[in-house]
Amino acid sequence: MTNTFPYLTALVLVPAGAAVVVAAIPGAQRRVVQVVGLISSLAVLGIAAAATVAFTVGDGGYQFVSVHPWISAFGISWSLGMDGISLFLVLMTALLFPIALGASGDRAGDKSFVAWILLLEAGCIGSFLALDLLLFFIFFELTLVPVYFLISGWGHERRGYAAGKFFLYTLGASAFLFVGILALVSIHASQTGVTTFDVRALANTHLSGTAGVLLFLAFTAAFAVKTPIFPFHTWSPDAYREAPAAGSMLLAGVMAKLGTYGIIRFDLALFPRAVVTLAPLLLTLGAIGIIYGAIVAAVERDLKRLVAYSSLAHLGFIVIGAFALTRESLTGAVLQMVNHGLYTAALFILIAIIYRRLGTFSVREMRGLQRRVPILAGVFTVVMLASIGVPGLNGFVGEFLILAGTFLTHRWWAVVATGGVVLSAVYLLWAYQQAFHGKPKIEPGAISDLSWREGLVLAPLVILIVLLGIFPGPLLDRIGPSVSQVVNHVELVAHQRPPQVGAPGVALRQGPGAKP
Amino acid sequence: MSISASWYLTLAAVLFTIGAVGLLIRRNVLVMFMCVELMLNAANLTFVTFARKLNDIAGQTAVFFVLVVAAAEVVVGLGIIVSIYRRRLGATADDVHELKG
Amino acid sequence: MLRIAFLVPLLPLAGFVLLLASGRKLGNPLAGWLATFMVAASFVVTVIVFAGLFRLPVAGRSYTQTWFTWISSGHLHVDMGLLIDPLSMTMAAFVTGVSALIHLYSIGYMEHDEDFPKFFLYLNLFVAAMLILVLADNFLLLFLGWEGVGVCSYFLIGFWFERDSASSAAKKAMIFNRIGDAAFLIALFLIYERTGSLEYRTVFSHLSSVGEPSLVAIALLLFGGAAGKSAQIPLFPWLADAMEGPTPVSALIHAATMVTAGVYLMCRINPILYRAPDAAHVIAIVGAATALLGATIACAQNDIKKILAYSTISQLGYMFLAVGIGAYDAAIFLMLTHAFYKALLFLGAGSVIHAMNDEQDVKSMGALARVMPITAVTFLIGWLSIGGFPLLSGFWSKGDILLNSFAFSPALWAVGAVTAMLTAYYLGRAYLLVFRGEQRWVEAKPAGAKPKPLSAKAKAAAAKSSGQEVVVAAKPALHPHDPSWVMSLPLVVLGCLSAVGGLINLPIHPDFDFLDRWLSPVFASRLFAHQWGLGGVWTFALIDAALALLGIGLAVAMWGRTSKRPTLEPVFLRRAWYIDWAYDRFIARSSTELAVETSAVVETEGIDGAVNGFAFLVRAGGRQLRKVQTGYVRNYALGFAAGLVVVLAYVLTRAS
Amino acid sequence: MTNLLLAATIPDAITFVLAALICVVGALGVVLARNPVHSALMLVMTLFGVAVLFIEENAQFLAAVQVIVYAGAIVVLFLFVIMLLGVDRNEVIAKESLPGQRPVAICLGILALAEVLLLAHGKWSTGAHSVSGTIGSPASNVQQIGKSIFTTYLLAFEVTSALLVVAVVGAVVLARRPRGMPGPLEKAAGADLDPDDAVDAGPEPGKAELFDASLGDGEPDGDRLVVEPEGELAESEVPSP
Repeated sequence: MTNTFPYLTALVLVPAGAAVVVAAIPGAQRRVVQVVGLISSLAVLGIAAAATVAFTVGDGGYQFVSVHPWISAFGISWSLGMDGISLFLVLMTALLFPIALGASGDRAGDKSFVAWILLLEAGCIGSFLALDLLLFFIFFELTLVPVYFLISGWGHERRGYAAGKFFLYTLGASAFLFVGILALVSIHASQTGVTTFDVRALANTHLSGTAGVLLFLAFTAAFAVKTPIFPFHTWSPDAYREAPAAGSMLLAGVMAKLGTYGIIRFDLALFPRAVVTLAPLLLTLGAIGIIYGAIVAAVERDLKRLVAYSSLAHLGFIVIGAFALTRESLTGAVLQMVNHGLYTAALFILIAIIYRRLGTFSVREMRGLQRRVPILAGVFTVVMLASIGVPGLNGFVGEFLILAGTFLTHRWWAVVATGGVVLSAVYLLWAYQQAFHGKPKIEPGAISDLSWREGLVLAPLVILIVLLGIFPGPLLDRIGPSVSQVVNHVELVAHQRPPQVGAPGVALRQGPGAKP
Repeated sequence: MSISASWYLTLAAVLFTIGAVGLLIRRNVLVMFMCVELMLNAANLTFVTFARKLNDIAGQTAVFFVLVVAAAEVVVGLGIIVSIYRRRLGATADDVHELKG
Repeated sequence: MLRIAFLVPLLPLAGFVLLLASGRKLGNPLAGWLATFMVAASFVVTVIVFAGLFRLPVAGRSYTQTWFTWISSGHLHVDMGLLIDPLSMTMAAFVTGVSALIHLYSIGYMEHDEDFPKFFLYLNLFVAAMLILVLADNFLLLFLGWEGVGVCSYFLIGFWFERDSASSAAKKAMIFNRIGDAAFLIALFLIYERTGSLEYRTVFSHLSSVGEPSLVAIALLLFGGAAGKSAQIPLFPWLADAMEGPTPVSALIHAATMVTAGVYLMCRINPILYRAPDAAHVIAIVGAATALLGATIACAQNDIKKILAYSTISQLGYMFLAVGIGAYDAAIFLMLTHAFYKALLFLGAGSVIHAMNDEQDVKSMGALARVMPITAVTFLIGWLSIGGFPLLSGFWSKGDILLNSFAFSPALWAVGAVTAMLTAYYLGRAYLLVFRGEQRWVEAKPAGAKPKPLSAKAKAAAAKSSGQEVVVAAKPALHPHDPSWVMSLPLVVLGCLSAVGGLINLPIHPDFDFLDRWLSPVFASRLFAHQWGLGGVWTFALIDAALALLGIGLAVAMWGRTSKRPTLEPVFLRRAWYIDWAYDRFIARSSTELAVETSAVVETEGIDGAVNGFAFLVRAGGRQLRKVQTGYVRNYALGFAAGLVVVLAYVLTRAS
Repeated sequence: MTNLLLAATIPDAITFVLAALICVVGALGVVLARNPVHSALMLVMTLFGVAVLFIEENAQFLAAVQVIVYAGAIVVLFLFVIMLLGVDRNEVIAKESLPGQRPVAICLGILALAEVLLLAHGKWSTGAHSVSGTIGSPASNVQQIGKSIFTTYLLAFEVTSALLVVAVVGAVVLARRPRGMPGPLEKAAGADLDPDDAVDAGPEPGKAELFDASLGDGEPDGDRLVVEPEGELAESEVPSP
């Protein structure tokens, strides 16, 4: 734990600083903007990779913790920490941002575009790392602004509507989170006399049943909209559809994980009893989301909206995994967050590549693409199969762990969710057939296959999709201990009553690597 | 023995009300301004009365400041009126409603 | 020697990777030879491992090779590892063997296809997945292979993706398989919940602590998965459509190997079936029903590949019947022989289709034996073998099943017997229509030679239908001939195997039933094997032979000379009992309508409508509130005054 | 209450009653006079009444200031503006353009007055004594106020001076006519330029047009009122609907 290099602070500040630098470059220097943006995002990836290497396997607690007092009067601090749950989310985020810049083509020379992207990266990484609730909230909200401008500035036809809907919907839901945070802190302060926003301390707050449930609902409202969980999802098809390629892949790949991450990090840690009480509700919503998203996706003609609805279904799996409260399901949920980020990002990039060639997202206007762009079709197939959950590719491992774990505690939900496995094949195969099979509409030579640059952007994703499907061990080894701590904490608090008030660090300090 | 404070305050209340009603029912901007002056005077009277009643010179000091502010207000207000009139001949308060929602 | 077992699935996988990297550069036919070589090498390795296993003492014939940990979380621990035991090696041997032959055949069959390298890419991947399926040492890895072959099947059925029918058939196959897979997955969850593991050995050793209802559920759910993969009732319709794929694919995937994976799975879980007899009975009944259903439909089909497809469904039903009654080794025996003769029949059909320029309608063929002798002879062997002609392989394998099913339940035997007779009949019909009878196609003139005229009957028929003189040019002229050696060689080899394949398990003497003894460590005492006396065996052999001859005779009597007997091809059979139609009408179409409605009503009007409705309310409220902003300063002042009155009233209430 | 009034000395009571009458009559006059000039004169009357009351309450300095500043300066300013703009015409008081404005206003006024008087019945004078100096001290009223202003309220006093400066500058800026812009009387006389038309003739109807009131170096474009905006102290004009 005695690291000299402040990995986490650097992870947040480097992209934020780079955003400022990019904003200061004269707009005409497109090449410079492009290079600075790409290099700084790659630097973040490097730092994240270094942190992953330095990460101690087997320790489920927070590592590289960095705490600096900020507003000490209210116990607010710049408090960052990384554990097995956030580690790979950060790594995935750091990977997807340079890819997003690489997939944006000429836009990567637009200085405001690049600056917003980098600011978004800072916000996302900060959200994954923050241990201070207020700091988390700030980062959580900070992500909205860049996305709003990315959609409204570089989006497609109905960008204004989509951007506004996205912003207002998520911002409105976040209000509940803010109130919840303040209420929780004040309850904690009235019990201990200490005003703090530190999630580790707040986890020991004793909440009455009603208060716990209300706070849980307040927190979950924000996370449910952000994720999105059925029925709070309708901003997402519009936002995903209208956002530029980088925006869509970051929205679905990274930002959706802010919601599910919030559920795992904060809901489970802060309100274990409410979680146990309300788990059936959230499990039901997750299961409905799986089936419902698949059904709606099955009739969607627009590829981007289709992926949006399929995301709804896949995120439903993650929600189920989180609330089933078993080690397997929770590990699967965390893993699936990473997996979903990878293959959804790849899907959006592929759709953008098709759009660049055909100028449409509608599968009706594509036909027989496999004949004209075989390599693109092959990559699309692999990514699609990962999304369907074919074993050997990454989507399966997470899905299987989630379902197997959920089956242990909530059998029928798992059975219903398994039905989603069938449905996901239906809509994706249907879309693939419409777009890639049949007699080609386009003349030979009218469109080109993947360029080397597009291939370079897609390669890391495809490689990871295959690799993580066969060899997910390194991830599971690091996620496992942290997940065990969360599950232990929930079990400990939820099943003891009356709970011991003020026992410092009871739950979060337990686990394989903890001191006695 | 002088008149009890209640009388002064009652008078101030009456003056204030007259000023307020005048402000509400007159359309001429200048007259509305005068009504504001009436209300300010009512307030001043109250200040002075309480200064006497509570035996505290601060009430009178406050009146001094009110006078200054009133003077400044009249100056700016009349400036605005002049520039409105320059554009709209014979404008009343009802003619200026550009901020209609 | 067992250590090299990892090469068995790895060689085809390496072939896949090589072709992926450089398939286009290798081109036609080098890519095909590379793929064939890899599978053949895998076959050689399999034989070596097989021999190594054979040299071990009977009780010790099981060897686990663990590669690395695949998934480990909570109590769940799944390895990537192989289980080498008699059952898996039997499967691996015939999978690699038949695959190698079909790869070889494909080099000839696909020679004109522009996606030649891609075909072999998929084929190699398929073989690798199939080998992982049979060699896996745990359920999850088996599932990986299971899905892998499903995906390859999807690719290969849709290989000619520019045809809409092929593309739809591929999708249909995948979706039907996914339905079965969902059941499979739930079975895996249940196994994990009850036993805490997914590894065969651990699971089977914990079975005594699992209640019978759970075991029945597990067995039936796994059978659900098997029914999807092996095209059993109710998930069979996809297999007939799957014939849209190239014929070698039909031979390899949809006849010999992949579709038998379900049977393999059922044999693999024999300890579970043994403890869940109710589930086993269900499997037996479904198997028998499918066998009969497939056979009846096959009687009325005109597409040569569809005949074979329904025949496959029927034969698979037979295997499940055997599994259900506990005669696992009989099931495996039939699986092996079926792989030989059905692959043979498909490849023969492929040769015919190839020769006839992609014509698949048997009614447009006829009298091909004259120009395609090798194909005709091998096809004949296949027919007689599957029909149960005495001493050919099908006679022994089918006889084994019928023997045991009679001891188990005479009703099941009766269904099986009728099916056996029908099998001999419908393939006879196919053989006769294709290779015998009158010629219903136009032969191209060999250079300088006179065109061979149509036979008189066909001429008359054609004249009757068109009402004028025969229009020779109406059908493209053909020049059918036996294929090149790469295609003929597999036919001959498979023909020989079909003829003598029964030798591996002759019931006439305990020394000859090699397969039974070889598989005995896997099934042990759980096997259902009624010990008939020698007299019983002979009686059944005679009955079987009689049934086969009856079917053959019927076929010859009915179809020997004519191709038109509408009464024998009722519409409901030609349309497969309307089951496909019912699926389409009542499930596919109504669920599509449901989805459209959901999207339009629930999503757009309901959920999104609520969101937009809320936004509309806010906007409408704002529009109303706007009116408060009159712009009249005196109105605002009135508001002040009202506020003053209210505040004073409040102070008043507080003061008094 | 009557006895309280009577309890005072007779001259005090007479002074108060007279001054109060003057105030109220003046106030009513301000509100009810149709001519703004009359209103202004009535305002002077009220201010005098209030000044008398100030003297009565020992606020001699304020009384003097009241007369000098209010009556002498502010009201004169009013009159000056009235005369300058030529709006000394009678206003039609009988007609009220805003529906309901008048009755509601009167009702609210009566209500507010009643409430204040009701409150008066309770506790008029609450509050604590401050330490800023007592009225009863031997020093004169002017001395007391001066001491208070220049010690306790020094900061407020200084800020007030800044306020006055700003007000003066503001008034100058606001009232100054941009170069080339006709005064209201000229416009009325010329009648060739209706203000609304002028606005409609602007480059983009509906968009706010800006005057440069301070420099006005934008070239007047014919009769158009539009001047290039300089972004300084500017006033927007929006066409009235």
